[in-house]
Amino acid sequence: MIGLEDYLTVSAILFSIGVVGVVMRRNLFIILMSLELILNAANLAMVAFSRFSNNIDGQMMVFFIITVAAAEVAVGLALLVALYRRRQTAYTEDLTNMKL
Amino acid sequence: MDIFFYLFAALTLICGLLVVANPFSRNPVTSAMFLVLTILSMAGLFVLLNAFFLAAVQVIVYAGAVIVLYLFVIMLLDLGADERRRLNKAMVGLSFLGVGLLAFVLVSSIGQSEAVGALSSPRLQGTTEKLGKALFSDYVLPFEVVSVVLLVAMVGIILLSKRDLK
Amino acid sequence: MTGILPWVILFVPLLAALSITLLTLRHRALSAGLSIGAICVSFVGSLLIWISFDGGSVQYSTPWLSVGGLHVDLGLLLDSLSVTMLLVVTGVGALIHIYSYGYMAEDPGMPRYFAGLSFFTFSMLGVVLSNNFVQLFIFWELVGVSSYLLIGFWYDRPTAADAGKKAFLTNRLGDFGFLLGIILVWTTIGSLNFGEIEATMRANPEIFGSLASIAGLLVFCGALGKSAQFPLHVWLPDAMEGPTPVSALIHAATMVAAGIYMLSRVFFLFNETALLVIAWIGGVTALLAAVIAIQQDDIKRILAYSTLSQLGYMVMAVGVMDPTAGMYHLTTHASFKALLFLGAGAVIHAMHHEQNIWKMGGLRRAMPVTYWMFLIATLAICGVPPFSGFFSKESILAAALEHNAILFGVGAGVAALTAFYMFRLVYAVFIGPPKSNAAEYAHEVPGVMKWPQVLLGVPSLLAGFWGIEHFIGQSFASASAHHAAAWHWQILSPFSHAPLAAFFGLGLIGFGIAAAYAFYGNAVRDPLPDEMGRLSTAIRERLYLDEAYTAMIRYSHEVLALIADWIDRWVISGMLVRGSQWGTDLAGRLLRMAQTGNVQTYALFLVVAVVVVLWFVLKR
Amino acid sequence: MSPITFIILWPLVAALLIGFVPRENRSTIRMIAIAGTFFSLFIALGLFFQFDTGEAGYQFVQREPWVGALDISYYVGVDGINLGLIVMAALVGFAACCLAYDVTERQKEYYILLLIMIGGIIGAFASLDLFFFYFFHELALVPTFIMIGVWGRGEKKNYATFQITIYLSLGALIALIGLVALYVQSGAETFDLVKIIESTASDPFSTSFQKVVFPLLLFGFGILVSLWPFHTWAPLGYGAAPTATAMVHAGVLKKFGLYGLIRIALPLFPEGARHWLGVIAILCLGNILYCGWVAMRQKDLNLLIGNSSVAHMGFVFLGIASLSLVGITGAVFVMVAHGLLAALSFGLSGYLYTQTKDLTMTDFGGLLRQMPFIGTVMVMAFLAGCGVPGFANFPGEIMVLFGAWQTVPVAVIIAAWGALLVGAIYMLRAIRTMLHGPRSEKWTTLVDATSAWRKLPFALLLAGLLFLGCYPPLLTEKIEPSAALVVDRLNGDEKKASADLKEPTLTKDLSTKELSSALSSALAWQERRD
Repeated sequence: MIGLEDYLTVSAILFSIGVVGVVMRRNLFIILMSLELILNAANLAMVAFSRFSNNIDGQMMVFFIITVAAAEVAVGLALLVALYRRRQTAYTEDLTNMKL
Repeated sequence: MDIFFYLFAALTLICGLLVVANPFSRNPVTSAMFLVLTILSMAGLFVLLNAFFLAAVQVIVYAGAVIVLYLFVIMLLDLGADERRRLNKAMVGLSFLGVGLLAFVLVSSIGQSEAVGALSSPRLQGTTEKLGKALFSDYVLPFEVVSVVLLVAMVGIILLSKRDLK
Repeated sequence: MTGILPWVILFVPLLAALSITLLTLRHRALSAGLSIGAICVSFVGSLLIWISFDGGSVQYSTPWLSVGGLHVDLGLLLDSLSVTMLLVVTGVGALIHIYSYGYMAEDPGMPRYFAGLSFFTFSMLGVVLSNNFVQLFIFWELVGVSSYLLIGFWYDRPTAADAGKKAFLTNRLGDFGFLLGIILVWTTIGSLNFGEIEATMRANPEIFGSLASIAGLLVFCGALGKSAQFPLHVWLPDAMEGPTPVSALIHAATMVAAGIYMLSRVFFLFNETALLVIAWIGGVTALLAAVIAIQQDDIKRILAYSTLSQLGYMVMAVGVMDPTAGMYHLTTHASFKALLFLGAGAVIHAMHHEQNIWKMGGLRRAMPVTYWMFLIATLAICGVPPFSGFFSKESILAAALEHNAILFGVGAGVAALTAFYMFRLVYAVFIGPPKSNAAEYAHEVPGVMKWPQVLLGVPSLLAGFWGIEHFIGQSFASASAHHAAAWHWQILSPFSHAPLAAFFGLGLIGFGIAAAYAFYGNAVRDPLPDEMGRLSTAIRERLYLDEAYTAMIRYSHEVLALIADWIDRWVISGMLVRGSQWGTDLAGRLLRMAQTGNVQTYALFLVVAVVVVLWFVLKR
Repeated sequence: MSPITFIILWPLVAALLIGFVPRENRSTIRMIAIAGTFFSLFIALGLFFQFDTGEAGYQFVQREPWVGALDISYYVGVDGINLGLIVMAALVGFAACCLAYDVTERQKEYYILLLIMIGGIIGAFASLDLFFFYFFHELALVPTFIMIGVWGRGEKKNYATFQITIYLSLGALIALIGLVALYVQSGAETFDLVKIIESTASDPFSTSFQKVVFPLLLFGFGILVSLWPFHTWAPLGYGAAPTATAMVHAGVLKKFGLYGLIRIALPLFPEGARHWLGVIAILCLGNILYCGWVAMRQKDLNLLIGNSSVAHMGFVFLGIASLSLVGITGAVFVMVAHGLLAALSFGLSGYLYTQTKDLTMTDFGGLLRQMPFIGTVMVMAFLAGCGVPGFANFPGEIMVLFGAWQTVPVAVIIAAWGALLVGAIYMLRAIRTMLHGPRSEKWTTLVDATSAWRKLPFALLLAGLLFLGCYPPLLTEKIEPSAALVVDRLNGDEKKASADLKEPTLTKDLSTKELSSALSSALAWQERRD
């Protein structure tokens, strides 16, 4: 029987994979995709909790997260496009102007 | 049924890993394609959790809209394969250490939690009807707010995309 | 009427000073008139008080400052001592005011001058009339301030400005001790009023315990500064940079006398030890100043040193337990020394501000009135009978002889020196041959400067017969043994009272005059430097005391200031403040290393922070 | 409404009004500032003369609860200790606004900040609630930093701003720690200072607590007053500050620390005060003597005045260290006197600076001839600075020296040396170099203050100094009963302390009559203005 902890474990591992992507990859597009992974990991945990605690709120939350994630991706990509136009690069190492 | 869980879970994790680190291709397009696979297998997991509506949304919004957006942008900018750059070893080490710790904390706490054991019998059905009712009664205000968020995002994107930004 | 009169005497000069400063600074004659009028009112008031004075002591007071146990009154004390001083200050002062109108006629700052003069008169009257220590100290300080303003009247001249500063600072040095003495008296006795302190001391002579001498000597410090006693005498000769009438008023007749007056006023405070010290300081000052005076060339400086020397006499008189004699000499000295200064002022005026006596000469014919008046004053200061100085000086010598033979010797020697240098001055300026063109064409001064001299000549000549010492003596129980006598007995009384002192003194004076005649009777230049050699140079350089002081007092503070400034600049401001600044800065620089500007570094920090938070939330 | 509220409010209202005036209308801005402070001064003078002399308790109190749960309330009132300070602050504020014309850029902001500073400091002196006491002080303190930083002068401007900000914030924070500690430890659960003092009277802090917290207040407040060796910010900061800022800060704001010591630290921590007595006495000598020596070396007029001002603070500390009635009355008196003197001195130096942009003393000479009015006032200010009788500093210093003799005689001897001699040396030297002597060759075109408007602020401050100097009971009679209360608490003489308060004047009905009369007069003024 697959229990809550199995789903949570999958969610945790997926989360960690996403974090690895954010921390290690230099390409901003990949980083953005890794963020999606992290969000999806959270979604999975939420749905699982919702199912096992017999409460619809978790699924509602996921619904909103998906909506906001869509907005986030749109804005993030728009930013990336603007950035790429200006700097001709999508690598984090080349974008350290905020340094003091 | 268990077999489906293992199948989808494995698919999710493997494809997720391939999004982040693909030994064969460093092209962002490949990563995006594996992201689609990840999301689809996630949708499978959702179905297993009886969250049918969300599974559908996952497929439509993520696999449909979001990933298309990614591909669109990547192709628009005509990004080639990732250059191989020298890794900052200290950084890599620190990153692995940090993420490892994170995973350890998360996974180990899952096993220890007493609440997890108490909630082991699944009952909830995430049907469209149920979600729709909740959405338009209890959650109507957040629903409207989210629509504003989307509007704001839209305005922002238009503003950002204008060439001569003043 | 009598109740209000002392207040009028005190405050009318202040009123004049204020109205001149605030209203009439542009009107010369009006300002002078206000000032002169004010002091004349005070003089008349003093005369009225003297006439109705019955020998007792009266106080009028109103509370000024009263906090906790500290009660300071604004009080007026009228007894024979203060009435005498009132007459001296207002009388001599009035004449000098009038004289000033002539002397300062051409100075553009005349209104300011008269305002200062009136303010000084006010302060001096305040000192004279005070009935308690703090009030005395307040006016004491005000006297210092007003003398500072008057000495530095011609403040454009660096020397005058420096002299004013020096006078004020030296006085402050004395006041430092004075203030501590006052605080000591207040904490021990709990009162500031002279009468109450005296009563307490009489009831319990041992109240100060082991501090008795110290208390007395601390209070004496005030007199040390104001009366320019050794070692704080250095300011007085320099103070001659002020206008000559100011020198006459402040540095001859009144301000410097304040110290003697104060000593007499608080005579009850001194015990044997303190008195001995006081007497010796007086003696040393008298001798030192007289020695220096014989080799000075500036007419005003000679007079300044002679003032010092006479003040030494007076202090010595207090020290040998005869304040009456001291006050007596103060009174006579006020008139003849003021006269000497006015004469010197007239000479300087006639010589177009030349002050070197070796450029004068033969002025006897050109300025007969001035000459005769100057001669009277000179004879008086030398102590030749029957001039006033004779009586007062003899009474001091007599008192010294009673107490201490060595001090008597010093006093007598100083008398001889006095006669010597004063006649040196007279010969060089008035009698000897003219030594410059200006001296040949000098003219007598106008009446407004002449008549005050004549008026001052009267007391210089006759004050010995007025029984001043008996009047003053009413304040001191010890001196009440004297009895008034007819005037011809008066002249003989010193001989009968203390024959040794009188004859010895007279002989030495005669010797001094003779020596002066021998050296300077016809001299065109000073013969002494050739004969004395280096000693003369040393004396001319005032025995190098000023230099010693500059080195000792000023440089000690200068060095301390240097050190303090250095510490401030480098240790506190530099090391501590800048150090903490650098420390903060360094920490900032170190922390800045983490700010790579790379998003991923920040993401890593985020992850680490999340781990830590999760650890706390989930694992504990 | 208590008239005190109006004294505090007028400058703040004026600041608000200025906010609505366009920045081009410079004269309107100036007029509003001057008018606001003038009303404030006017009411303050009225308050001074309506004050019931001889009464020890608080008068003209007003209390408006604000945060009930924490018992914070807007609570103002005057007794002898802060009355003089408030009037002095109003006077200095008015003079400072009159002399603020040296600022030519961004005047609007400058006047707003200056007015906030003035209103804040008066509020701090008047507050009887710990919260507002601290709040008003910060309200006044923060504009200081901005004003020095933006409108300051000289090369060292930034360093000065930096130093003054660090020092004063640090001091205020240390004092805050002390205040928090006393709030927590008192257990009275109130910010009401009067209540705290009452509750500790019956149940005093433990001796060990007092010994620990008193130094927090001593050094925290001490840093605000430039207690040696935390004094280096003062000369530097004043040297760099624009005229009006230096006047208000040196004259008024600096006294806040001393006021805090007398108002809070002494009555609440008598044991602590006695324990730390020796330290205060030694540090105050650092102020008097050491800073006097430092002042002797200064070549810049502002640095000289700044250092001498630090030196004068030593007398207040000595007065506090005396723990005696005479000494503490003297200390309060010196605070008021020095406020007027410091404002006057900095006003004068600012007047010179606007014309020369350089205050090196040796460059000046014969100023008395060049500018008779300013020169004369300057001579008087310098003489007042070396403690000449007739000026307000003298009675204050005398009281301090007399009062401290019993407690710390050695300190008195050294302090007298510093007061009479060292002070005189540098002051007279300044007169000698700047005002006396031949005319300077460098500054030949200096202009004297001729119009009555330009003379007014100087004349007012000087008049204040002379009035208090010639007739000190005007203030001492008012200070003494309140100071007696503090001293009685210090000596643990509670019965006497409560006997000094003839009635429980701390409650509302203390002086209904005076209150109503003050109120009606205040209202009458209001009406006349409207």
